[in-house]
Order: sequence, then structure tokens, then C-alpha cells
Amino acid sequence: MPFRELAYENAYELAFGFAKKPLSYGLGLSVGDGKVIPEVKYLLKPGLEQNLNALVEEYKKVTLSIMERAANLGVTDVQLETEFVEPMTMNPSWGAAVIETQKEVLSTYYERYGIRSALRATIADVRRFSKGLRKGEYFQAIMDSFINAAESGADLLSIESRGGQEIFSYSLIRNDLAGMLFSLGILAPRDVRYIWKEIVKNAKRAIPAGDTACALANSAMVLANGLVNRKIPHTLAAVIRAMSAVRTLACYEEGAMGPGKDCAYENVIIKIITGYPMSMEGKTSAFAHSSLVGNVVAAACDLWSNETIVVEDTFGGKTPAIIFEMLSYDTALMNESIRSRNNKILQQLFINSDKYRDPQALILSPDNAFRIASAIVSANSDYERTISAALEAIRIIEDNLSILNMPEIEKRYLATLKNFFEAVPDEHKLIEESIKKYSGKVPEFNATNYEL
Amino acid sequence: MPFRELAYENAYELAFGFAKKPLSYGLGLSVGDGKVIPEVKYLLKPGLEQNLNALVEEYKKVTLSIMERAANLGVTDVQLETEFVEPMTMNPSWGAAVIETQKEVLSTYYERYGIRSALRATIADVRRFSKGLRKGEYFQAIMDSFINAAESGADLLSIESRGGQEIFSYSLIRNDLAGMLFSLGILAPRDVRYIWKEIVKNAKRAIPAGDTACALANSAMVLANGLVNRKIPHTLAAVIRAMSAVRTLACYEEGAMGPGKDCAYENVIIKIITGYPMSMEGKTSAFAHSSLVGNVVAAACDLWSNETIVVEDTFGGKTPAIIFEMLSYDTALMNESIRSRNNKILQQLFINSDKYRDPQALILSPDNAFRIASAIVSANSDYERTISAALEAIRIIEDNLSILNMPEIEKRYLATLKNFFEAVPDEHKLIEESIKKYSGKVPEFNATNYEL
Amino acid sequence: MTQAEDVIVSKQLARLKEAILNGDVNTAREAATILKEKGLLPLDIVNQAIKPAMDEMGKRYERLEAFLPDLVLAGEAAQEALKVILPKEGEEAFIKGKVVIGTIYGDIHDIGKNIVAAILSANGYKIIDLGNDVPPERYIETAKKEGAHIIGISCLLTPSMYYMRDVIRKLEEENIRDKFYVIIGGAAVYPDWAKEIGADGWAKDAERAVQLCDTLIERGKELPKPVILGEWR
Amino acid sequence: MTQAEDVIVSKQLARLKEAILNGDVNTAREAATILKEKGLLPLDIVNQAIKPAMDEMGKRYERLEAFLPDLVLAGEAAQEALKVILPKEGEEAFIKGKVVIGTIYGDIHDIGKNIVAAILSANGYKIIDLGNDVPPERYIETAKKEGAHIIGISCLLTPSMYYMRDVIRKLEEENIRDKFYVIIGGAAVYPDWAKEIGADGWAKDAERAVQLCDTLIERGKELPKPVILGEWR
Ligand SMILES: [Zn+2]
Ligand SMILES: [Zn+2]
Ligand SMILES: [Zn+2]
Repeated sequence: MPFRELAYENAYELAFGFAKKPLSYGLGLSVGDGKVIPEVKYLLKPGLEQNLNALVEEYKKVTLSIMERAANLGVTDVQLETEFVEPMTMNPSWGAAVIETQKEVLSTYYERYGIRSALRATIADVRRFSKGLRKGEYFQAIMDSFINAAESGADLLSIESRGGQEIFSYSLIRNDLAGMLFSLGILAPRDVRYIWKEIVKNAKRAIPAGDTACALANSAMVLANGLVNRKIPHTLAAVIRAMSAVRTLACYEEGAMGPGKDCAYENVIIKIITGYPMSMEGKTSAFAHSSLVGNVVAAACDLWSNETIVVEDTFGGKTPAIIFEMLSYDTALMNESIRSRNNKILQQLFINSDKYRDPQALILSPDNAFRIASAIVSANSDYERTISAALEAIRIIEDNLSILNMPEIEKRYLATLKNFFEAVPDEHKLIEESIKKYSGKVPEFNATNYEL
Repeated sequence: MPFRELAYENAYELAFGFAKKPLSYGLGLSVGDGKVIPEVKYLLKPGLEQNLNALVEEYKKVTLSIMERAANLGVTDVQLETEFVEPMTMNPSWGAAVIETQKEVLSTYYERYGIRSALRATIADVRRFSKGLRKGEYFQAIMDSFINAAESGADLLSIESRGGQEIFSYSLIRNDLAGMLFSLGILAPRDVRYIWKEIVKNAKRAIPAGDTACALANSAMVLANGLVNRKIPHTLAAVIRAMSAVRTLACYEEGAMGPGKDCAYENVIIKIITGYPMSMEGKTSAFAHSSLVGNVVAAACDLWSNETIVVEDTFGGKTPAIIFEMLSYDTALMNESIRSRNNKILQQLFINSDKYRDPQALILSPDNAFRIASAIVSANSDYERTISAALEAIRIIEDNLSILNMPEIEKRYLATLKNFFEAVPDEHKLIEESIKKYSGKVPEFNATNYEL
Repeated sequence: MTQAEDVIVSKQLARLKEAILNGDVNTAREAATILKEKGLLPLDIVNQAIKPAMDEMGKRYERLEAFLPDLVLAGEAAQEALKVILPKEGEEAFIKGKVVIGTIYGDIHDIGKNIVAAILSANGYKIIDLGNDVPPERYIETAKKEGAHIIGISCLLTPSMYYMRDVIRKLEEENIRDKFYVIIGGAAVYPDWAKEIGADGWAKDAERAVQLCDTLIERGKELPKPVILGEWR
Repeated sequence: MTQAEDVIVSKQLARLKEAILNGDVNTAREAATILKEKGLLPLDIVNQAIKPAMDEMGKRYERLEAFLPDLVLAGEAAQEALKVILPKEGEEAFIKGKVVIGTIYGDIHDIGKNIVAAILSANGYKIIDLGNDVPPERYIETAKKEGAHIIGISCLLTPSMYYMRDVIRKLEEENIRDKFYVIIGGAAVYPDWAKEIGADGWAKDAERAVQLCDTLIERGKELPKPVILGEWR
């Protein structure tokens, strides 16, 4: 069911800690209902996925360290995200054992200290382009993992699906805008729709939460790098982010209900359209990657996350407990602003401290995200939505050129972008041309993966 | 020259980013003059202190990684703190080589990108109680290190001096309040005054910046631990913090000029008294230790620090660059609030999000810190100041008992504290009794270390 | 024993227990002296007063009815009583084991080590406390001289962690690694570090350090090492 | 050569250079074909057009007058020209070396690897690209079959880092470790990781990967390994 309208009347209405459609799940957790909740994620060091007992034991320790920290700090609401590594996804019963053990720990802390909590299971997208995106062993492993995770008590189901990545990777480093449009506007949404229909079917008592354009827009963000070491234009990275919202939106149109996944920076736009609560990450995700949007994305978050941190024992404790402490102080600040009705001011500080740092921050500022969201819902197909999003992002950057401190080369590039998007081929023609162009040239590309 | 008055008229006047007596130093840095600046600290993994070239090389890499991140994020003001480990302090020429190399890197970034910066050298207090606090090889190594660091370009000089620690460690875990008072009110201030007179003499072109009660009040804070795992009463830890301000204040009375050192949480009180800019640390120091004052201490900071992080190469880059990124977003938020004149609101959010979490947060809230600061400057000797600080902290906790969520045992303990401090012996008597009591019993205690 | 004496004994046992719970060294010494004069066997005094008092204190601490200093003070009072009742000769028979303890070279944070020393000693271990800033060799010299069973190394500061490894290396060089259990603890050292340097045990806190020593003394030979008690934070 | 032909040649050399800078594959192919027909030696074409173009592009990139895709596209145009001018037989004489490259098993992030492959190839290396998600054995099989000089392993995701070690272990098991230089890169792997697994080199980015390969091919035998080029972020 396509979104034709925005959930918000205007950008000013958008707030952290409040969603138009709040959710309740897990052990008493309410999300988007008047507070921001820390969501902590962690990545085990490799090696443990060889031994089920060791794996479960390690996840248990991680969970204990986080919950003990929560109790010690007096934090009352916690969300955990367990991201399945590939071997866990390929052995769905292992993931199930991990989830079950973690939920037991959460229950203990709920009973003993009243800490409300929930667990998100993010299944690895282990599909191989060469072996089929819609069937086969890898696809089945993903679906079995979702089923098992849901049955073992996972409260939320997520995935970072990778449809379109084969063309995107190829075209991004060749400045092939038609390829990027083909990937983001055609391939990716088709794949998102397909896989999320299946996830929703298999979700059982768990909530199908949401996807992220991590494999696409975040690859661009990482290549865009910082203000000094820019490898691709930041204007391009910003436009890609706007475009990527369309493929992420598709999962909600197929039945996902939020909260969206942290590393989907496009969630600001998604929240405006859907009204679902969103997890976001900013400054505290610096252990995963640097970004130029450390504060601005907090403007719309309902959960505040660290993206991920490798689990290690350090001086200050286990790394997930440490990063959780940082998140919890940030959410405490946001929640105090809600309590004292200063949240609009704090939100504006988050926004303005980043907004003109970079075009990527500019377009995620709520006022501009609202413009992009409007452009998306006014268009008809995923393809047209993607073009509209790009054009609106370009217009936003143009409108702010004088205040954005960008090198000349970026300004010239913006003109290139505009020329391209103002004269794109129609969808059928782009599909036809792209299949011809990439078949063979990009070995992993296979049109049947998208039923094209 | 003892402070007899407060630099501030009232608590409301206290602000982050503004000090009554701002400082300019380093490569164009202005501190306490309308913005908050990130101060980043790092600790090399052991092993490198065996080889001068490797040591210098590693510090250079750390400095490069931080400055490169600053350039990439568009951060314009940076302070670094290099904390000398013991072998560096024992070989003053090594510390000098490190400082010199780091300053070269800072100069490069100042010239190339206009990033203003400064370097704080914190010399390890390598003195041994058994070998004399005021003379001998170890004392000389410290002074030589200060001289060398200053000559090599360090902009600020600091130390975490440990006078009084021998009695404090003994008495803290025995709940020996008289011992704690002897340590904090008599031994520690005497040692601070002695060593800082010497540091000021040796500072040359560098600014003698300030000391911290790390060895004392932070030991208590760490033992106090969290809300669940409390090993000593949090009321006690709070009162110790208030008392410790007297010994830290002493360094400024002997000529230190700020900015005070990050891990001196008592700096809120010190800033109110001296008007000097202060470095503070909160949530972002969780890699060093957990604390219950992650936000509230930001209310008074001029520099915002991470305490320390062990240098490692990770996924997201070098750990000091990562934690610097986090600090820089926090300072960006604070600075945007200053720019838009919302800083009093943001400050209040920092305060209120922590204030009633724990008595340690309560007494560092500016209004209460102001009460403690007033109590300190109204008393006559270091000893009387220390008692006044304790009594005022106790009164503050009593005044807020109904809103503080503390277990019964803490409330009972508060009465114990009050009884003790309302009937303390006079200074000479306590000195006499303590010398008798601890000589022999605490082998490291030697009254001549304090000229007692 | 007469009935009157019986009453005195049970009164003094209660007094001793109470004194330990209050961390009252003087009263503990007095009560212990009286009990010894009345001819009570050391083991009876331990089982009827000292051990129950320490157990009770442990429970209070766990239930947050007491703080760590209460535990330390109780331990010192118990130790004082033990000093009175244990025969100078054959004291060995009454102690669980000898522990050489110290904070490693380069580290002057001694709070954690002091706590562990106090609690271990209250729980029947003889402690030889080397203080802070202890060079690796000194642990070994002392352990050999005192015929210790356990070497306990504490470390709060990360840069000093590496000296812990030196203790074990030197033991190996002297071919006496299996003569002592080496246990480690302190804010800087996590369980994996024990594994990495080849230590025999790691404990999260002072109470678990007692369990760790008990475990090693009782069945250290059969257990896989390191024995890890508690979770890293 | 007549003077008229001279003019054509220098025009086409300029055209080739320009085509490479524009990443224009078709024009590059055309110009190269004409130059070949005019009898210019491959080495002259390389030295007078291809290499200056790539050097110029490198400078533009450094000065932020070009982005990485410009570098990649220039590389591909240069490669196209090379394809035209190099003899099928004896091609080997014109390449600096053969590099088997791929993103390690479990990792499907290929952007970094693609960039390195394109830039290496533009700089005179013959690339055998295994794609993503490559099992350790496949690197070795291919390197043996192709007579490669260098095995390049890319890895973006931390959990896959450990498979890199397997490549080197398998080479050692087969006793052919010294037949290939193994170099690693990618967001997940830092310089020390190269040391830990016994790789021969690590480079921060694609441009430094070229330098790294050059260094290893030219004087890899004499240098201490791993060769580290650039700073970890
Ligand atoms: Zn992601
Ligand atoms: Zn310290
Ligand atoms: Zn400190």
C-alpha cells in the first residue's frame, strides 16, 4: 500500500521521542511515545561463530554487561540489537539459541530492576547475486533465520538488504549516474519489496521492523569521507541518500512497521512519510565510521544507537557497556528536554550544529527532509519517486549554496547532477539500456534476480 | 594568595564556554572566551616506552589521526593532552621529544587548515612515599620533565599529584573519617602547595594549568561504583568530592592559572571560586571509567574531554580520532547553543538530566557547587575549608533527601557523616593523633613528607 | 566446664561475633582472650563465632545492608581474634594457605589490593603484603622464602599490566611455575588477560577472590586454568 | 615519418592524453589505434601519452580537482589504449606484474577492491579479478595457474578478516609462500593486522597500493615485511 501522503503536516511537527504511530513491544517498552531510548549494537570478534556454546556464552556476557550498566546508571529503557553474522544466519538454530539466551537475561533485569527492554534481530543478507536473490539455499537460510529468531523471542526483525548493490558498486566509482539511478530507483526497490513481503509473512509474533540502505547510501557516505579527504562528491552522496529513501520506504509499504534501523540515515525522511518510530545513529557511531551528520539526525530519532562496536574487554568494561553508557547520557539529555518542554530548542541545536557542515547534513535537516518526503509521495512509481527525491535534494543544495562551505569542484559537480536528473530516460528505456549495458560487464548482475 | 571571594556572583552566572578569566595560548587557541573546545587524551599500549623512536613515532601517528579527523569534520579548535607514563617522566628527554614532534604536527594543521590548537603535558607523579615527596630522584625527574616539556613547546602543564593518598587509601576502605579528613584537609593541600610552587617556578613559557584530585576523590568515585553495585556510600563519595576541592584549589593559589584538568570533577567548584577556565569530562570518559555525572559536569566546562582511551587501530580508525569525533559533536552542540543564545537552556538540560541521579551529581550541580564554593572561601585554613565543604555537602544532600532516590542504608550513613563533621577535633589535635595512629600502621606514611 | 562458665563462654562467643560485625578490634581481642583462657579450642571459636560473623557480614554486604568498609573492618576484627586464639606453633594448621600479595610495579593504586588482603585474611589466609609498586622479582623471592601457596598480583593501571606477565615468565625460567598459583585482579585486568599471560585465576572482586583461593587450594591441580570467577564489567 | 605524419602523431598523442583524462574509452581506443598504425612503439605511446595522463590525473586528485571516479575512468581509458597497443605475444614484457585480486570470503563489499583493481591496471599491472566473497583456496589456485606475482586481498568487514590469515597459512602448507607477495587492504584491516598474519604489505588507499606493488616487484626481496604505506586513519 503506497504512501500518498505525509504523516506530518510540517517539518516543525517532527520531534525526537515522538512518532505519529508509536509502538509497544518487548518487556514493557514503548517507542515513539514521549521518550528516546538507547539502542546498543555489538559485533563479536570472529572465531566464536565456530562453536555454539562459546557463541551463546559470549552474547550472554555482552547482554549482562549492558544490563548491569543500565541498572547501575538507573536507565529504565533499553533496546539491544543483535546483528547475525553470516555463520549465524546460515545456521538458523544458532541464532535462535543466542536470541533465547539474551531474552532470558533481559527478563531477569526486568523482574529484578524493572528495566524495560526489547531485542532486535538483524539477519545478515547472505544472498549471492550469482545464486539467486529470490530462491535457493541462501535465501532460505535468511527466511529460516527470521522464523527462528521470531520464535525464540526476538521482538523486532530487520535486515540490511543488498538488492541493487552489484550495479551500485560498479557505477558509484565510475560516476555512472544512470547506473546509480537504475540501482536505487529500479533494482533496489524491487528487491526490498520482494524480500519484505516474505519477511512480513514469516514474522509471527515479532514486529517486522525495517530495512536500511546501508549497502548503498552508506557506501557512498563512507567514500565521500570527510571534508578534506573527499573521494566522491559530497553533493552526490547527499543526492544518493535522498534517492535511497525510496527503496527503504518500500519495506514499510510491504508491511514493516518500524522502528526503522539505525544506520538508515534516510530514516528522517521515512519518519515524515510513515509516522513510524525510527532508530537513528550519529556521533556515537564513530567506532563504526566517521560521518558529517553526528547531531542533525538526532532531530528525528526515537531510539538512539551506536551503529556497532567490536566486543572487547577494556579498562572501562566491555565495549558495548561503555558505548551504552554514552548513549544513555545522550538520551537522558533528550528526555529531560521533553520533560521540561525544551525539546524543540534542543532539537534545533542538534540541527543547526550540523546543518551547513555538509550537503549530507543539509538534506537530512527536518525542513529539507520534509521537502524530499513531499517530493517522494507526490510521484507515482518507485522510479519517479527516486528521480523526484534526487531533484529535490539538488534544489535544496542549490538553495543553500551560498551558506554551504564547499570547494568549487563540488559546485561544478552539482551542475552535472542537475543536468542528468533533468533529462533522465523513461523507466522502460533505462531498464532496457541498463540490461544491455551491464550484462556481462558486471558479472554479478542478473536481470532475473529482479524479474526484469 | 588565598581566594577569599568567589569569581561569580551567583550560580546562574556560571556557563559552559565562558570563564571570568579566559586564557589564550598555543596556536591561536582562546579558552573560556565564548566556546567549548574538545580536549582529547590517549594512552599508548605498554611496550613502546622501551624505545624512543617507536614512542615518538606512535605519538606522531596519534596526533596525525586526531588532526586529520578534525580537518575532515571541519573542527577549528582542538586541545590535546599527553599524559606522560612513568618511563617518559623518568627520562625527561623522551617526553621532550614527544612534545616537540606533536607540536610540529599541530603547526602543520594550523598552517594548512587554520586549525587552532594547543598541547597539555601531564607529568606522571612518580614520587614514592618511601623515598620522599619533596626531594630525591623521583621528585627531580618530575621537575625535569616539566622543564623539558615546557621548553619543547608544551602549552599547559598539569599533574595528578598524589599527596595524602597513602592515608586516604587506608582510611577510605575502613570508613575512617578522621583519616580521610587528615588526608584531604591536611596532607593533600600541603603537598599540592609545595609541588605547585615548584611547578610554577619551572613553567617558563608554558602555563601552569592545574591539578586534580584523581588519586583521592576519583578513587572514591570508582569504589562508589553504580547505583546497584555500590561498594562505599555514595553520600561519602559526594562529600569527599566536595572536600577534595580544597586541595585542588590550593594549586591555583600557588600560581596555577587553568584550564583545570579534566578528571577533576571538583572543577565546577574551582571555576566558581577562581574564574579560571576548566576542562571537564563526563559521558565520553566511559572508556576510562563509568560515572553518574555524565551530563551535569558539562554545565561548567570550557574544554570537554574523554579522560583517556587506550590507543588502538579499529574499524572506525584510531581510537583517539574516534573519541575526538564524539567530543567534537558535543562541543558543536554546546557552541551552537551559545551562538543562538540558548546556552542557559542547554546547560539546564545537562544539569537536570543528572542532578537527582545520585548525590555525586547533586553536589556538582552549579547551584549546589556554588554553595560549597561559598563555604570554602568563607573558611580560614585549608583544614577549616575542608570541613566546611563537607558540612555544606551534607546539608545539600539533606535538603534534597526526599527527591534523591537512595537506599535506606545511605540515609543512615549520612547521619554518621554529619555526626562526625559536626564534632571534629581541631587541626593540631588531629595532626597529633593521626601521626600517632598511622605511623607504623600505614608503612608508607611519613610525616616529614609534609613537614609535619 | 561449670554451668556458670558455660554461660560466660556463650556470652563471650556472642560478644565476639558482635564485635566482628561491628569491626571492633579491641572487643574482639578481649572476647577472644577470655574464650581462650576458658580453654575453648581454636576450631570451636572459629566455627561458633568468627566464621558465622563473617558469613553474616558477607550476606549483609550482598543485600546492600553493609558497605565494603564494613567487610574490611569485620575482617580485621576477625583477624585480631584469630591472632589471639591461634597457637604460635602450628599456626599453619589453622590457616587455609599463604598468599603473597602486592600491586605490580609502576602502579600505586592500592585500594583494591588492600581490600582483597583484608578479606582474604579474614577468611583464614595468611597474607604477606608487599605493598605497591612491587617489582616482579620481589613476588618470587618472597613466595619462595615464605613458602607461599598463592601469588596475588593486583593492577589498576593498564600500562603496568605487562609486568604481570614477567612474574610468570620468571617463575618459568626458574622452573618453579607449578609451585605457586598465580592469581590476578584489579581494574586493569580482565579475564582474557589471565589466559593470555598464563595465570591460574582471575576474580572480579574481593569476595570472589576468597572463593578463587579456596577453589585453587582445594582442587587447583585438577581444574583447567585459569579459573575465572565473576563477569568482567 | 613525414612532417605531416609527425603532426598527426603528436595530435593523436595529445588526443589520447585528453581522452584518458576525460575517461573517454572510445576516443582513447581510436587514438591508440591510429598511433599503432603509424608505427609508434608501445613504449613511446606509454611514455608520451598514457603515463603523463595518469600522472596528471593523480595530481588533480591530490589537489581535489578530481574525484576518485575520475581516476577510475582515466584508468579504464588508459587500459583500453594499452590493450590496443600491446602485442598479444610478449605482452608480459610490458606489464609490471600480475595481480590476483579479490574481496575475501564472507564479504560482499567490493567498492574498495574495484577501485584498487582499476588503478593498478591503469598503472601497468595485469589484474585477475576474482570478485567478492572469494574463498581462501581460490586465490591460491588462480595465482598458481596465472603465474601471478602478487595476491591482493581486500576486506571491509571485520568478521571476515580472519579468512585472510587462511590464505597465508595455506600458502605455507603448500610450501609456496615465497612465490607470491600477499598484500592486504580495505576498511577492516589496519597495518598491524598485516604484521600479525604475516602479509607482505598493506596500503592505505588505491594510489598507495600502486606504490606498494611497485616497491614489492622492484625490491621486495630485500625489504623487511610487511611494507606499510600510509597511515591508518
Ligand atoms: Zn548498516
Ligand atoms: Zn587517575
Ligand atoms: Zn585523572
